[in-house]
Amino acid sequence: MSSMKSRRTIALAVARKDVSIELNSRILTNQVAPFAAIVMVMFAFALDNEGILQRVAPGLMWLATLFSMLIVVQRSFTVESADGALDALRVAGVDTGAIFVGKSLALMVQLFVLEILLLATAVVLYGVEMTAVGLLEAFVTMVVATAGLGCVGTLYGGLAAGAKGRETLLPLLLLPVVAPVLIGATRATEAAFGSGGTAVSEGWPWIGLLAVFAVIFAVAGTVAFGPLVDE
Amino acid sequence: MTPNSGTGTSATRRLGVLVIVLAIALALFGLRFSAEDVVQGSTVRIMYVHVPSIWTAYIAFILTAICSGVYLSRRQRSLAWDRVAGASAEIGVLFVAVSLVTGSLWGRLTWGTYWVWDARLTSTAFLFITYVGYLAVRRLDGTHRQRARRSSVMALLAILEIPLVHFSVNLWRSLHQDASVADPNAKVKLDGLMLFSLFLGLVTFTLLFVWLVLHRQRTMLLEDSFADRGLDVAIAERRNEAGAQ
Amino acid sequence: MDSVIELNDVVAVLGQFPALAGANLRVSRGEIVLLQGPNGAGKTSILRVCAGLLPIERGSGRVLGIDLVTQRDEVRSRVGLLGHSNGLYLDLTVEQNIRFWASMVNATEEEIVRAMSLMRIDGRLSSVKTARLSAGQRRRCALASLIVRRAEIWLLDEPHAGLDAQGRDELDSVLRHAVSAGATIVLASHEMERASALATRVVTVDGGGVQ
Amino acid sequence: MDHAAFILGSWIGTGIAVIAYAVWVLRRGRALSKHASTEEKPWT
Repeated sequence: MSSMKSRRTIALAVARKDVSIELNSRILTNQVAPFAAIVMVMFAFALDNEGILQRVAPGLMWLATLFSMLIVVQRSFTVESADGALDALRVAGVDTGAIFVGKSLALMVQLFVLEILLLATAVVLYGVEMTAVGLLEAFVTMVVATAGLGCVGTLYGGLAAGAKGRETLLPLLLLPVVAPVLIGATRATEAAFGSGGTAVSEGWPWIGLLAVFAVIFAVAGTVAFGPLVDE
Repeated sequence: MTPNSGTGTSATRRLGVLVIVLAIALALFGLRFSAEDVVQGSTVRIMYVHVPSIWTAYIAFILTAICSGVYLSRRQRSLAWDRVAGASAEIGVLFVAVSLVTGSLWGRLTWGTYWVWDARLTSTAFLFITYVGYLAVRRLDGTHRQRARRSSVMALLAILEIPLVHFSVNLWRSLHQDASVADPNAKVKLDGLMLFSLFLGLVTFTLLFVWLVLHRQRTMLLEDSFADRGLDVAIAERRNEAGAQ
Repeated sequence: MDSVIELNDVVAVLGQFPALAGANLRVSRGEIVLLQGPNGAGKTSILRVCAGLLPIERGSGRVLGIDLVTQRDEVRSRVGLLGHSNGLYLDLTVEQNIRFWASMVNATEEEIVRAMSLMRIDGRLSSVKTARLSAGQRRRCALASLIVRRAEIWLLDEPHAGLDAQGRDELDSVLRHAVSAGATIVLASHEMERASALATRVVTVDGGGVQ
Repeated sequence: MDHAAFILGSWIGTGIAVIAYAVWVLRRGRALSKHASTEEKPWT
């Protein structure tokens, strides 16, 4: 009988596997990141005003993150279903909660890289200026928001993976759920950027909201992921 | 109506007649007998359909969550719970849509605009989209049990998600009190007859909801058992394949 | 009789199609059972039901004494299924794939090395992405990951497909070795000659049932 | 009056939506139960 390792070991192995896949295939750096960057440029075309761009930079940055996230989540489950690997994991009786945690961690790492890039783009293209405390706050916001996004993305991505007609379902299910993250992360980043004269200190309560979101969906995902991906 | 036709029984027929009578009474009280509001004037008459429809939607989604929870928690999982959950959610979506439309008509009269980024409106819109998503999940292909398990989990996730969205939208709006439009939450002062009309509306819509759920849930049972019956035929055909070779 | 697999009148559905329309099967410990029959007869579905992957719609079944209807999850960790797809991550190298599967169970370094050399995917092949492998090489890779997982029951769907003559011989000796070590094997194959030489019993599947 | 149009519009709109849905459910139930046996209709 094949004895299963602890949840933690399995989750870390799954996360390491997903990161290795990204390192081998470079989809994030070669396709998703350029997409996110071009979205930021397109926003500049659409708004066509440097003052406004500076003011709304945080919102645009997080919108670009959410759109890119849809692609990354789908990619994360395409690699599972391409050769029946998720099926194989389930047949092997691997704990679905551990798979959820592992895939969420890997998704968080990828999203975080993407957000660093988007933050840099905002600074360069939109002329955002930050204090040292603001930079720290932006960093904390990204960490906490990414934790929530990674969990929700994996949870709903698992449901939307596989059978036909499900890919188009992902945005419909995912975007309403991440509304609190968009609101919270945008406000916190506004405080960090000082957009519209907001003080840095105004951002911390929003980070609290993001933390609550992350915790709720981390717990819910660990429980609900199994029944959702199971056939 | 001939007996035993369709999804009706004598009980639902009596309930249906009651709902029709109540609806007529509601129209009379709401549109004719009740007075106009001091502040809002005649526009308050929209309230008698608007408030009961959002009320019904909340009841519907609560029922969906309860039935989904019961479905998942029972050892012997009965699809009947899942069908009631699905019927209830479908009707809930209908009533949220109704309340969004009547609400924006009301808003056009009182605030001069169809939509304001008020916390209640915004989170109601999210409620609507969330349950449209739930219904889409119900339509994914698979067996009845797969559908039931997936959609029950989705319904419980929605229960987690909705307060969170509501809370964050509230927080978002509390920082942006816009003085340019009238306060969307301005209290309507209700006199006795207006209160009665509103109460009548709530009762009528709730009974209407019960009637709709009963019928819809039975149609779903028929849909399910027809799919199963198709399976019996298919099984017989499948067995014959062996002899034909 | 020590039955490790027991299917009673099992109906299993793919969408609305009854892939199994009342299948009965009994397999004892240590057997190598060959399922044979035309394409679309239900061989794959029988294997997937036994693996706990395809739910039983009607009827009942037990694997290793565990109920397939109520305790599907517990069945899963004790069987190994090699389906039409290999369950590999195409963007990972051969060695990364095997090591990933090894990390799912307590496989030792020695077991990993042995499984890879047994399936001849060590050496130069080990650092190639599985997306670039031939069908036969991928098959060997999937079998190696199955060996690493140490399943009690091996469910193999067309295991010989895509393998060259040498690969087939090696596969047969791997299977015999697994059985002598206590495993039970059910395989579906078109390679009648080879497979029936290997099998201890041949079962004909047709029309979603066992004839 | 403008107000009357909005008020009646919301009442009639609500009525049409609910009635259309109810009719759809009833007709579908009627059509399906025509071919259903009594065992398939536990409420009868």
